[in-house]
Order: sequence, then structure tokens, then C-alpha cells
Amino acid sequence: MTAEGGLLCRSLTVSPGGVGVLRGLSLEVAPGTRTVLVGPSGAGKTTLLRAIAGLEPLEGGEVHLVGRRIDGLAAHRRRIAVVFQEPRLLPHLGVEDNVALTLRAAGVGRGERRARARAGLEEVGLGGFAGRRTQGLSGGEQQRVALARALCAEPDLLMLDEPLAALDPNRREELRRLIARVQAQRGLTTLIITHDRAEAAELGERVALMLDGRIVQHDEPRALFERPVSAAVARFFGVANLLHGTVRDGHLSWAGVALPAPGPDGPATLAIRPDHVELAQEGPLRATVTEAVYTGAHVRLVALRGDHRLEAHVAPALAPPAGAEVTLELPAQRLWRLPGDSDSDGDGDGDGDGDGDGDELSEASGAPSSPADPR
Amino acid sequence: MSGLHASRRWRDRALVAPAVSVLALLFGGAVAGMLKTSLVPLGADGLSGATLDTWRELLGDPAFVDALVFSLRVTVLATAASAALAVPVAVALRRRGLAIRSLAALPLPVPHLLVAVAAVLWLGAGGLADRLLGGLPVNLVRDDAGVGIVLVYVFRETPFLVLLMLAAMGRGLQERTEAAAVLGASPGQRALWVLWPTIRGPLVVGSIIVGAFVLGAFEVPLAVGPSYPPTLATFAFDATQGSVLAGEGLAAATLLLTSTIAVALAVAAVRFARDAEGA
Amino acid sequence: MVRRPLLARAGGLAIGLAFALPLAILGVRAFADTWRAPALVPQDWGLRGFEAAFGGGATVEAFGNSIVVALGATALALALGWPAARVLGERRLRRPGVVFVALAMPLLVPPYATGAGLTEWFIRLRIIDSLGGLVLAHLTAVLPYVVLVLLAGFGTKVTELEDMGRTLGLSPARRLAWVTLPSVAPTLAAATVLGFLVSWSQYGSSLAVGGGLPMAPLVLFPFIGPDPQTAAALSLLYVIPPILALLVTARAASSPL
Amino acid sequence: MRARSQLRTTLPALAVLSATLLLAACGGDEDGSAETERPDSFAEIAGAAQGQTVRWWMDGGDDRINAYVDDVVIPAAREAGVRLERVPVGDTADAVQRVIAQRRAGRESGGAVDLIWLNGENFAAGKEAGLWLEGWVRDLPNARFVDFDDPTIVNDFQVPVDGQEAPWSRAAFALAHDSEELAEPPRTYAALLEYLRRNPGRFTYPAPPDFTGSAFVRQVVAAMGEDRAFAYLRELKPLMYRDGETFPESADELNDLFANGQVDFAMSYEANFVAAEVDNGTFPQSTRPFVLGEGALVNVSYVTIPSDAANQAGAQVVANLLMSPELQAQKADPEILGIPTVLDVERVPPDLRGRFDELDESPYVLSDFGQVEQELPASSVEPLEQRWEREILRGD
Repeated sequence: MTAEGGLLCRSLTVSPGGVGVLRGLSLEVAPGTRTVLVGPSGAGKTTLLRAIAGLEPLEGGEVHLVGRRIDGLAAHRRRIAVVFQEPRLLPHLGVEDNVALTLRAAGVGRGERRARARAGLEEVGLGGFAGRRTQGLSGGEQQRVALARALCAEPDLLMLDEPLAALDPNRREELRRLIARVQAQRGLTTLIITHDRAEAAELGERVALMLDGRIVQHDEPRALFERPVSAAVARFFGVANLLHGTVRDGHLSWAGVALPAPGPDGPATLAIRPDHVELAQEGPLRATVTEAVYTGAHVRLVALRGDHRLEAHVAPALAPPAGAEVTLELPAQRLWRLPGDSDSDGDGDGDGDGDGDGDELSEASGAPSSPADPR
Repeated sequence: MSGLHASRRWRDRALVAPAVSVLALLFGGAVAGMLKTSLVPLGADGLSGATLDTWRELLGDPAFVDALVFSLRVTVLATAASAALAVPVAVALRRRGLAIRSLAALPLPVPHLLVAVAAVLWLGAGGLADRLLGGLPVNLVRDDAGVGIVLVYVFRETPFLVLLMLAAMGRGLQERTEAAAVLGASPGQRALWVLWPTIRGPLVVGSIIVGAFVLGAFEVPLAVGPSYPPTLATFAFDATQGSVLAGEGLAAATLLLTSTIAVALAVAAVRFARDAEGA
Repeated sequence: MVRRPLLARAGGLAIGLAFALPLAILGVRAFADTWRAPALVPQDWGLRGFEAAFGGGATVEAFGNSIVVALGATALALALGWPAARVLGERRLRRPGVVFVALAMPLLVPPYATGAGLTEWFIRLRIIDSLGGLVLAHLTAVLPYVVLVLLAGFGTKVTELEDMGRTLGLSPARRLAWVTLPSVAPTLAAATVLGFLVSWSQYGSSLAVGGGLPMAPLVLFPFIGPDPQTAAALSLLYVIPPILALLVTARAASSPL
Repeated sequence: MRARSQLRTTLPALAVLSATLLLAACGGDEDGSAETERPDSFAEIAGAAQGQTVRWWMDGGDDRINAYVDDVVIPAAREAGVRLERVPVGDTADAVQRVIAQRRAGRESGGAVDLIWLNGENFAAGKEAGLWLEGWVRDLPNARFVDFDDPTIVNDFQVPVDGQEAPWSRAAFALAHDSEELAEPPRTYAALLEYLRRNPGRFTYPAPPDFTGSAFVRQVVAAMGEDRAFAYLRELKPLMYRDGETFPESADELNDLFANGQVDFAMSYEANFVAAEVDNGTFPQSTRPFVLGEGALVNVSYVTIPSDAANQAGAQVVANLLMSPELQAQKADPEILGIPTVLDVERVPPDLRGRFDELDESPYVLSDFGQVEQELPASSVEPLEQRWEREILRGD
């Protein structure tokens, strides 16, 4: 029980509509911190959020918040505020009344309600919007109103479910910064849901990756990008290069090239991000470029060495054309040996646990002592 | 594991149960009573045994067959015409205020029989139209084809359908229409892709209600329908005109058969609408 | 560019009048003591129709009874129909067809068909010849309409807003008052008006179980064939309560609770 | 596919439901109370009637009859200690239906219909099924003013009344013409035919089984026998309004056609109908009644008390009042109603008899209907109507 003041979910089992989505899931958010729950659509992120919020009944498990157990409480008694993907503003109320909704419920007097609602709007950058109707607002403005409303509730936990998904890229950027700033200023324990790994990296002090109803890695953002615990994690975070082979004497032989691989001997997988693959003048790793696609920030190269495939992101100025022969270098400090061993097929759910049952799975999420953990 | 889910399903059923059971008890009992009336006549020595005589008499009566055909024709015509008129009227009234909508809704609280009275005052022989025009070119009241019946129903039922559609058109349609327009949908395509899916539900449900009503109501055909053939309902009405006891079985059988047809037509309509949805 | 809305407004007005004006002839007929062909306007104006309408004094009582019964039946239908409409509107049943058919039955079976059966059944149930019995009889006709209209108002939109309310700490009662009711206000208003209207126009079932208690349609109908003037006079009064109901609920729907 | 599978699961469910309800409906009612003790004298009845509320179900569309009941009968009943309520119905069948349902439900008391103004066919069928209270009419004090040897009073559509209904009104079949448009109407069947040959389309009658239309057919049958009557009606048909293809559905509709100049004749079984229609502005004041043929079909209207009525004593008190010379005289007054009395004026005490003699002559009410044509047996009315539909309406 580390998170005395934060959120602690233990062994949650949830089956909305009779379909088991979460089976024995555990998750912790330290007080005053921001955790992003990331994962592909259908992984069960929203189900988890709804379960924590009390919108979805638990079949098993516990939820603790600020040291008290809340899973038996009705949703409105949990002191949690949620900002949903759609703003869900009440159409019959104006901006100010929407923001002041929870204050009204708490019996706050009209004058104070108004002042606090205006302050809340100010905080989200909507000073002067108090008298507006909700209909004419843009998507971003509506989402800010929803955020101000959630903040006014002064919750113990703020949850945001894909709050940026419906916005255009520029607005998304602004709102992302706003959320981070407000959270930090208020020191709010916050759980944010997204399916976008870049967003997760930017927003999360900690990121939890959820795949098929299980949290497979919970760590600082960089760890998920660079030190994935499994092929599936690696794949989700865009690690295109998974090099399978057998380790002997600290080296893994891949496509005829010996790559440094610490740890015991045996079958292993090395991971390296495409942006860490470098072009070199000379070296053992010669390959033929089969694709060179300009993406704006870089050129994405696909290079083949025999039937082994490597992906590299290189600066446009340096990029060779398709068909060229190149020498690639995989810097040793960028190579990451995936923990476990048998993960050579990596079809999403393979995380090394042969009989992956609910209880054991929590090990990867709740236990920071996993081999991937830098600490 | 699924105990929670199962208990939710029972809770949902429990929420539906009061409405369904109240109707099953009150209304089902009335229908069962009609069935009994059609089978068990009340005679000199009280209720005798059940007999199918009434049903045999009904099905063997050529006037009944004529009434069936005539009723179905009038029902289909009146329902289709009301629906066809209601769509453009609803579209036209979409952005109009309460005052104009209330004007258009005025026929709703007026009983059918009274609407028929107004129709006769206007259209009957020696009626106002006759006086204004100095003679009517066609007979719309008591015409053999039942055009008068159809007209009265169209007048009375169109506002009902319009109101149902206007409710569905409320918030949201405007936005979706604009979204479609921005995506390059022509007015025709917008009508087909945005408007039609919005109003189809209420239109189908409303048309079923209208159709069932037209099939089984006697007031309007009695007021403006031809002397022959009767509709199913006026056939039943006539059966109890002289002596109720002599005709109540026949009337009950006719109306039960009418109800069965109405249910069958409704199911067919729902099915047809659903198929069209899939296409 | 400026003319189009004007044209549309005129078109709307024309449509409204097309439905309202033909009925205006009843308004003229009500005050026409004599109106025989070929006269375009009545030969004699007068109040004979209204005098006949109020002759027995039962008319006022009938209107009162009808309003009480219509309000009672509508309220009861809303209470029973609300949970059912929620479940149906949110598609929570796996086999809604059975429920739909059961609920829609009274709409499909002609009112004329059940009148006699209703009398006998209500006598057996011992709820005959009373205002309470009338409320229950009208309920069979009102409930299906109320459920059908109400269920259109429920769905993900409303549950999403309610979830929002729950997560923001609104108690169930406040959620109902601040979130749910305002969200479904338009359909709730429509269901109320329609329910009132359906009950108000019940001739058959009022006669079947009322045991002679005066009700508005029962007072009106006997005049319709034999005495068009009195019928027209009564019809002018007859449409007032439904129109009032329409206006009151339209106001209620536009100004949230 | 889904709709079909739903139907498949729904229909058996409904069948089970309706079967259950049917069984419930068939289960007899145990508590039908036994025949109530019959009081010996009318004084006892009048005593029992005190404070009772009598619901009299009657046609409610004639404002003059409504006014007569409201202004004359109800105050008289109040004086006798009975509260009388008029239940207006559009159709007598509605009242009869209520009585039948009570019987079908197995209840023998507490019925909501205390008094009905009834037509002959319903009386006959109800009498056969034992729906009416028996043997009470002759015990009413005012029955002494009625001539029970008069065949039109002791039989209703040739069915013996047997003290199950009390005479109330006398009806006679008459036609009407506008004396300004047509000074001298055709008064024989042949003259009517001749008139229509010269003025085709100017005549029609309501389609049976409408009460008035049916009565017109019976009037013709009474005058010339069934087969000749039908031959006559067939001959009439092509000369009638809209070539006889369409008939009015009711006397009211015929009245409107007449008032609007579409046809030259109206008709009714109510002896005072011209007075009523002139009074409410439908007919021009120049309208006059006349009898077609040698005489008019006549009939007596009765009120009856269902055997299950809740307030039988009160209903008898009211029925007695309806036969009182005072009320009958007012009813016969053309200023009020102009309906001929059912009383034998010779039996009325001299001090009251004057009321009948003093009645004003009215141009709208016939004092002489010619020879009395008897009504047909109730049982032959429906076959006659069916024959009419077959041979005249559909023209087989």
C-alpha cells in the first residue's frame, strides 16, 4: 500500500454486458501525479475508468482513494471528477451554470458559485466566457469548460478519457499543455486515458500500457519507448526492429552480425527503435534499401539484408535512395534485450507469461521490480 | 462471474414488467372477453356452450368479403397518402414557430367524427363548396370509391405524423445536414442520407398506428363512406344496430379478425422497414 | 436572398392554415342558428348551440371529470411508462420485440373492438363505474403512446450526461432534476400532451366503464349527427383543454425545471 | 428474419396469455345476489326509492327532449325524492351493451343502467335473455291511465310487453315537405313514383339498418305486402337521389339533404320531428308533415328497467312519473315537445283531462295519422333489412 494519498486499484474484475474485459487488474497512481493509461482501442481503458468512477460495477477487486476504500460507494460519493471524450455539457445551461454544477450540488451560495466558476474558467483560459451559451462554442472551448467544471468539483482524483481525441492538432497541443499545467499547479492525482503513444509520452509522468485488459508495463514514458518489457509493448511504442536470435557469450548473432547482448545465454530478442539506427561509413551490417519514404521529420528507410529486415529513420539530407547499398550501425547503448526469452513470435498478447492468469499478470503492472525497471 | 450481468437483465425486465403486465391484465382481459363473446352467445338460458357458428356465418357472408377488400384498400390509400403528405409538410414546418405548428396540429384534438362533420359541411351536397361553386363537379361524400374517407383521414392523420416527425427532427438534424452538405452531398442526397434516416422510424411507427386506426374505426366511413360496401368496422357496427344481443357475436368476430389483420400488417410493415434499412 | 425566409414563412403559414381553416367552419356553425343552402353566410346567428350544450348542466361536470381522468391516466402512464421506455430506449433488452408487441397491442386493436370486452372485464375486476376505473381504462390507450414517445428521448446521449452527473457528485435526485429531466424535456412534454389528448378523446372506453359518469366526449358525441350546431358549439369548448395542455407543456419543455 | 423469429416467439406467448385470460373471464362469479324481495305496494317502492340516484340512459342528441327531461322530469323526480341523472348516449346499443356485459360477467345486481329508453328489437332479444325486470308496470299508480287492451301498447313489435317495460311515447311515421317549394306533396305511393318520374333524384331514404330507413321500408311493406313492397322499392331506386346508388346513413343526414334543397322530402318515425327541426333551425318554417299512403306505421316507445339495476325502486318511481298525466300533457304540448301521449285520455280524471284538450294546434305536428299500421314482429325486422341490402342496395 504505497499510494496512501493516491489511487490504488487491486485485482479489478469487470465484465460490462457479461463480457469479461478486466480480469484481476491492478493499478496505482501516486498522489499528486499524472499517470497516462495508454493502449489500443478495445484494450479496456474506458472500462477501467468507468469502474474506478463507479459507473461500471465490480465483480471483484478493490479501489482505494486517499486511503479510503471507495468501490462500495455510489459514483457521486467517490470524490472523483471525469472529463469525457465528448464535453457532455448540459445543453439547457449556460457556460457558467455548467461549470458551477457541482458547486450548486454542494450547496454553495449563488455569489460564491459565480465567483468560483469564473475563476475556474479563467484557469482554463476562458475568462469572459461565463455568460455564453454552450451551443456556439468550438470543440476545444467546450472541452475546456468541461475541464473547468471538473476542477470546480475539487476532486480527489481527476480522470480524463481521451480528452483530446476530438480536437484538431493545434488545439490538442494547447489543451495538452493546459492539462499538464493545471494538474501540476493543483497537485491533482490524475489519470488520463489515450490511445496515442506520443500524447502519452508528453502528458504522463508515468505511463501504463494496457493490452487486452491487462496492464503490461507501468513506468516512466522513456522506459516504455526504449526498454519495453515485451515485443507487444515494443510494437505498440513503435519499436519496429525486433531482432531474434540466440545469445552466446554476451553476443547475439543476427543476420550474420554479432550484436552486443548482456545477460545469460539462450534465445533472446533485441529491440532498437528506427530512429536509433544510424548510417555508417563502414561496418559489418551492409544492407540494401528497398523503401525510402519522406515523412517530413525524417526519411523512413526499409533495408534488407538477406531476408532480415531493418527499419531506420534518418535525416532527409543524409537519406540514400531506394536501391542503394548502405552500411547500418546499431549503437550498443541503444540495443535493448527484452526480458524473458521465448517471446519470438510476439503476437500482441505474448508477454512471456505462459499461463498468464489474472493474478500473475499484475506482476508486470503493479510491480516496479520487473526487469525493465530502471530503478 | 456473470451473476452481476444476469441480475442487471432481471432488473431491466423488472422495469418493463409494470407497463407490460398492466396492459396484459387490463387490455388482454378485454380482448379475451371479445373472443368469448364471439364464441359463446348469451341466449334465453344464459351463456350456452361455445360454438363456431358466428365465425362460420361471418366468413360465409359475401358482404364481409366485400368489406374486407374495401377496408384494406381504404386503409392502404389513406395511410400512404397521409405519410406522403406528412413528409414535405414536416420539412416545411421544421423551422416554423409554435404558432404555425399549433395551427397545423389543430385537427389532432378534434374527434374524427367531428372532422367528418366539417368535411360534410364543406364538401357534402348542398355544402359550402357546393354553394360557392354553384355545383360540385364530383361527389366526395359517399362516393363509391371511398375517396371521401381517404380525404378525411389524410386531413386528420397528417398532422399526427408531422408532429411525430418534427419531434425526431429536433436537435441534431440541422448539424448533420450541414455536415453532409459540407461533404458535398447534394440536396437530394442530403434528404436521402440524413433526413430520411431521421424520420423513417417515427414515420413507420406513426403509419402503423394510423393504418390500424383507419382499418378499425367506424366513425368516418359511417359519415362519408358509400352505402355499400361497408368497411369492416361499419359492418360490425351495423350488426348491432337493431338488436345488440343478436349481433354482438358477429361484431366481436369481425373486430377480432380486423385486429388480427392490423397486427399482421404492422409486423409486415416493421419487417419491410427493417429490410429497407438494410438495403 | 432576403425573400427566401419570407417565402418559407408564408409557405409555413399557408400549410398551418390549410389544416386549421377547414375546421373554422365549425366555429361558424356553432353560432349559426340557421344556415341552409344556398346561403354562403348563416341566415340567423345565435347562441342556441351553446344553450343546448349547457342545458343539463352535466357538461361542466363532464369536462371536469375528463380533465381529472386525463391527468390521472397520463400521470400513471408516465410513471409506469418511464422505466419501460428507458429500458427500451437504451436497447437494454435482448429481445425487445415481445415487449414492443405487447405494448403496441392497444394501438393496433381498434378501440371499437375492445369496448364491449372492456366493460365485462372491468365488471369482473370490480373497477367499473368510477373515476378510478376510467383512469385505468384510459391507461390502456394512453400507456402505449406514452412509452413510444418517451423511449425516443432516451439513449446514449442521456446516459452519457447522467454519467457525467454521477462522476461530478450529483445525487440521484439532483441528477434527475438537473440532468435527466431537462435532457428528455421535449419528449416528456410530447408524451404528456399526447397522453392527455388520447385520454381526452376516449369515447368508447369512457362509455364502456364509466357507468354513465359524464365525460366530455360522451356529452359531445350524441349531438354530432342530430344537432350539428350544438355539436359545433361543444367542439369549440372541447378543443380548449387540449390546446391549453399543448401550450403549457410547450412552455415547460422550453424552460427547464 | 428477425421479425419472423420474434413473431414466432410472440404469438405463442400471446396465445397462452389470452387463453389464461379467457379462462379467467369464463370463471363464473359466485356472489351474484339472489332475487331481491319484491315489495308489495307502490308505497313501499316509493319509500325504498328515497334518496336513490337513477341513471336513465337515453339518446342525447335531441336538445328538446334533453330540455324536457332536465326541466320537467328531473324536478318532478326530485319532488318524489329521487335524484334522476340523464346519461346521454349516441346509440341505444351502448346502453344495452352495458346491461349485457353485466349479465355476461355473471353479476345480477348493482348495474349502472337503471332505466333505458329502448327500441323494440333490443327489447325482444333482452326479454328472451331475461335482461329486464319483470311484472312491475301494471303496479305503477299511473298505469291506470293506460289502455292495456290497446294492441300498440301491450305489444312492442308484436312481442308481448308482459309488464317488463312502461310505455312512454307514441311514435308515428311521417314525411315532410316544404310547403313553399311544393304546395301539395304526393300522398300515395303511386303519386310519389309519378312525382319522381317528373323530378328524378328528389327523394331518398336512409339505408337500413338505420332506424328510420328500416321504418320506411316497413311502412311500405305494411302498406302493400313484402313482395310488392320490394318491387316498388326497386322501381323507385333509379329515380332516387344519386340514382339510388347511395343512401343517407341516417335520418339526420336526410334532414340535412332536405334542408339544403337536395331532396324534396324528409321523414321520421318521430311524430314531432318537423317541430323539432324547425325549432333548431334546420328546417324552414314552411315545412309541413304529411303521411304517405293510407296510414302511418305507429309504435310506442318504452322505458325498461334492467333486472340487475342498482336502483330499481327509484327507476319505477321515475317510470311512473313519465306516465303521469301532468308530464304526458307537457310532452304532448307542441311548444315543449309535441309527442302524442300514450295515455288513454278518457281515463284521465276530468280535472287533468283539460290539459290535453287545451293543447295548441301546431302546423308542425299532425293530429291525424290516418289508419294505424301495425309494426312487424321484431324477429322479422332483421331478415327484412338483409333482404333490402341484398335486393335494393346491392341489386342482386
